Amino acid sequence: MASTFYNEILTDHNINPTHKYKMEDATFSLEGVNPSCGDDVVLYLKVNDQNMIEEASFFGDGCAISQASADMMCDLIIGRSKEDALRLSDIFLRMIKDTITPEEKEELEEAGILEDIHHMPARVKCAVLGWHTMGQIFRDADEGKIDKYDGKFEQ
Amino acid sequence: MASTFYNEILTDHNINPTHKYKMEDATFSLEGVNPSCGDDVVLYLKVNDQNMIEEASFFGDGCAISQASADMMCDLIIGRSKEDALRLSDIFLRMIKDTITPEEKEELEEAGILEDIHHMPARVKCAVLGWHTMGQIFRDADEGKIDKYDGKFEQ
Amino acid sequence: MTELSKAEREAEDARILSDFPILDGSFVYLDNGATTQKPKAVLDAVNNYYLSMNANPMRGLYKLSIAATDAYEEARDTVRSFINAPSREEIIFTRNATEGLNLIAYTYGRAFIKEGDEIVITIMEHHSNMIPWQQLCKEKGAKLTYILPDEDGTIAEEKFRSYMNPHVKLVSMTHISNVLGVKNDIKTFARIAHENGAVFVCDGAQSIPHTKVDVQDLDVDFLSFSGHKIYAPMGIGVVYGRKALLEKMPPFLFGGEMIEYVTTEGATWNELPHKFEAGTVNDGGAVGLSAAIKYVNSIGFDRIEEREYHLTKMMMEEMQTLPYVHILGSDKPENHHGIVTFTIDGVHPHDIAAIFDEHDVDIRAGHHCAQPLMKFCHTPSTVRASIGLYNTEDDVIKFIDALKQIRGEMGYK
Amino acid sequence: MTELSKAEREAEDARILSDFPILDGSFVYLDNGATTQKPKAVLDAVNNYYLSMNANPMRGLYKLSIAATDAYEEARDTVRSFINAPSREEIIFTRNATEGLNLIAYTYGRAFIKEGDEIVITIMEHHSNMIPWQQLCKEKGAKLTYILPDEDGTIAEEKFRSYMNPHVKLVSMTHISNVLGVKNDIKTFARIAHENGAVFVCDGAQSIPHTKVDVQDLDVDFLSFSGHKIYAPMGIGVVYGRKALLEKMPPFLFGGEMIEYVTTEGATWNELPHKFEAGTVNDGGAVGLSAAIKYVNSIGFDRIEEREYHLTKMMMEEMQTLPYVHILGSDKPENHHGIVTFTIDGVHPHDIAAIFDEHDVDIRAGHHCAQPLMKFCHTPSTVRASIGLYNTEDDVIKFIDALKQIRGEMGYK
Ligand SMILES: Cc1ncc(COP(=O)(O)O)c(C=O)c1O
Ligand SMILES: Cc1ncc(COP(=O)(O)O)c(C=O)c1O
Repeated sequence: MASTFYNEILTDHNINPTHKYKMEDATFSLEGVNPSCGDDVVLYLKVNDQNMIEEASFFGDGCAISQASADMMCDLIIGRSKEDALRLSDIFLRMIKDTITPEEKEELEEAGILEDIHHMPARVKCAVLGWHTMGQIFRDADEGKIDKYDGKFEQ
Repeated sequence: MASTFYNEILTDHNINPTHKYKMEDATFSLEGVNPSCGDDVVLYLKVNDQNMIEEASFFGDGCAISQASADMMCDLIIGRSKEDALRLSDIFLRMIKDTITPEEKEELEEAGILEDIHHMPARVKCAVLGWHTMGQIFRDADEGKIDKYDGKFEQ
Repeated sequence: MTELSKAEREAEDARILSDFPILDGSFVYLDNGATTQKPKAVLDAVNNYYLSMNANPMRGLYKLSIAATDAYEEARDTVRSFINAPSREEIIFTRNATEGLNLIAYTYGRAFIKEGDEIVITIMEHHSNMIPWQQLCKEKGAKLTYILPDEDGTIAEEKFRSYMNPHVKLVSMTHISNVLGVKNDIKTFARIAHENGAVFVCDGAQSIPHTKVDVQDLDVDFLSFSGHKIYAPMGIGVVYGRKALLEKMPPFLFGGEMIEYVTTEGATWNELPHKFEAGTVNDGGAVGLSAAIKYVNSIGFDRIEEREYHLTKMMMEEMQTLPYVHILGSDKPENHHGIVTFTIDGVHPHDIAAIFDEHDVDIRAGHHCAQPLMKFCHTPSTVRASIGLYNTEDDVIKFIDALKQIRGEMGYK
Repeated sequence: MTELSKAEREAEDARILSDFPILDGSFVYLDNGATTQKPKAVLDAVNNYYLSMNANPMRGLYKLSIAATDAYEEARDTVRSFINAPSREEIIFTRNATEGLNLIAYTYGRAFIKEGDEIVITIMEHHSNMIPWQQLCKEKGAKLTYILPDEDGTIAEEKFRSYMNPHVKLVSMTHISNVLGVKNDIKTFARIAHENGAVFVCDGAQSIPHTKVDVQDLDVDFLSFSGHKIYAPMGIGVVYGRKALLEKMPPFLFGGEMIEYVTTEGATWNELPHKFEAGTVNDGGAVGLSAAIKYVNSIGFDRIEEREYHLTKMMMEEMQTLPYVHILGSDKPENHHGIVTFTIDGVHPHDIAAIFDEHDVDIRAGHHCAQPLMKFCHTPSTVRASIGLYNTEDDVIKFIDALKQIRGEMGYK
């Protein structure tokens, strides 16, 4: 058997996620779904007046990749500004589609383990679900379209 | 070049047909058409009280095979009884579809040259057009369906 | 079905595997419900067609085109006798089972289903035998009813009968479910549907590769299936239709070869089966399907059914010893026809399939184009292993080996 | 177009012919308008697909299925760049040109053509680009108008413009006529149609093999063509559609792969292009089409057009010396694009084709699926010689030799 893609970091984030819970007092929440796989994740963000992400969590069903990716993302963005989170998201999405520099990968911390996902094109949508949902939250918020708890977004 | 199917007997019946004319006083006439090729031939028969074919002719457009076959058929059936003509038609159709005995082939006279048509499946309908039309005339006549000059029959 | 000795079985395995060059032992192919691998005889037949007789069939007056026509019509005869259709005019070549079912809905359906009529299907239908009827009912104002099977996936005669009423004008049902593997009693249901005055459409996509399908014995009005699931190339499929119905149906696609006369005002249609085969046909595909049928016949459904049953039983018995593995549908291998769909506690189906792939075992994950059935089974998605005539005990052993490692690899102790 | 020396031409002929194993010199194939022969590269690509990556593409989570998906989507990219479509989502794989034209009529047509609207086509359309519109107009109570070309088959800009009026909502026209060989000025006509508020459908079945087709330059809304006419296997074709239109059109066939969510109540559709590709796709066929396009590109349209023009000119000049031979359409070879349809005084077209066959020259006789055009030309049927990229001067010489003997063999002195 070849080396497994499902390494300990990934499986641990899947089985014992740190940030998987419903957040009652979130500033924003949005449901992200991936119709072809059936992944369905609500992302919750608590953002303060300085546009700082104070708390991030997710809840829902999905494969290990979507779950672990969302958990690692929450790890990464908590305590960061909106701008910084979006910059990291951009790096992550470029990593999945194409290539990034070693320095950029460093910045992604554990989420960098998903680099090899481009060998599994069917799973790309799983890996990016949480990240896309975060991007959508901030876009919708900018346009004043999002309200607590009621968004739904399909990729 | 291989030996041609278009031998002198066939081409002569096509270019100089003996029986190609409109018959004004026919007992029966019926238009036979072959949609896939565009062959379109009216067959005329003058049949007396004893069911004897006194005169036979055809008129219309079509390929050499349909024209020559109709002309050879007229040659063969003139002066024969309806029953005899239908018996010969049956032999002819069996020859085209399958095989017949040498004695049977003898009976068809010149029309026997069309035996090889089964190597050219696309032309079978041309070869049998006149013969099928004759059969249809007698069937329609038996049922009282046919009137002078107004039948049309598609195979 | 005759059981073979171990040596006999191994000899047969080797003989069959040698016919399938892609199956070189480097991976285990258990996604036969999705599509099948092709024997060399099929690839050779298609190549031979293109290397020695390729031309546009029909109407050609030269030798090559006549050879192409003969090859095409020979393929039609092969299909006719394979499904025991009364006549060759009842065999229409399509692209796949999906197109065939749409053809029936678009032509028979649009011409004969009226407002207030009812169409009965089952909850276990593949989307291809569900959405065409949903659309038709929406367009016509007709009602679509779904038969719900029992827990184990079976539909009892009495249950079927309870769905009949004078409004039911059409019943469409899969012969074998692509998820549950269960075989519906088409013969009985078609008889009851006919007594009720309804036509009966059978989706044969999953049965054709696994069991003898005789349209006269089943007495169905329509049957649709795909070549690619029975070891033929992609891009060719078949609709069988009862002649009396095909004759009164309007055509589906319009164009070359399906017409008789055309004027600027309108057109008349060619005779059967050409009326339903518009445009240049897929002669190479038909030749491939004919070769595939001959290959299947050369092994024989007796052997195919025994082989597939033997492996299904072996696979299910092993799986049933694992408490965290749950098989959908019946727990009896004879109700599975080579199709075993399952879940593993705590592991998402996509991850299961991906880990199987790391073990070089190819199975499918997802909703298997049967979302309403998934919902009925209370599971968003599942994984499916499906057996073909070339699978061996060794394949099952490798499958079970991988299966046993999955929870561990996913971090469960 | 660069003219080659005799030696250069012969070297090119030999190089090309060596790519087509079926063309072994035992016959002359001049029925390319009906279908084409396949280069070894195409057959090898298809075989390679089945021998190393065959699986049901889409959704597969194992390596084989991913390879199959990649091959399929690579083929889509090849087609996209070949016709210079703006995006890959606009490339839909079909079975053939006929299915593509029906797809457009069934979806765009049924959704957007209304009672009182007018559809404009030409009298030179192939039945596949005529009957779908006849049927649609009949269903909708719309009007179908036929543009009549000039004697030589051409349609002048002013004539086209005279058919425009505010009711015209759709124009469908062949790029190159399969009978007259004339090329319509699609770019100009599409512009005028758009100014008139109509969408423009182009039937590219006969142009795609012979000339560069650039959907952005032509600015057409839809294009349909068949693989088998451009050296690809049978059973694969393409519809290009402008994204904005494809997005608002309902789907055509319903079933697997074209859906997003399905419930017992209804379904939502997958994104483009999958929305229009129901059921298991013809991956092997798509791979074959991709290889055929690469083969055509490797020769280049510059060379293809020069070769075909050279032979058309040679053929027509010889034919024009025979007083009993009559060529349909223009007397200029540059208006024929390799297609030369003709009659011989006193000899029925079926006999002409049959005698050509006795000389081992393959040409087509009949109405060429264009009965209304035949009527317009006052001839019930004709014969057609049509040139492909592999034809040579030697083929034309054999064709002319046979042609000169026909009347004699038919008994004319
Ligand atoms: C101009 C034109 N349109 C459409 C078609 C239909 O192509 P197909 O039969 O491959 O569907 C043809 C082929 O004969 C053609 O020549
Ligand atoms: C039961 C059933 N019906 C229909 C289909 C559709 O077959 P295809 O995709 O070849 O059109 C399938 C294949 O997945 C199937 O399993």
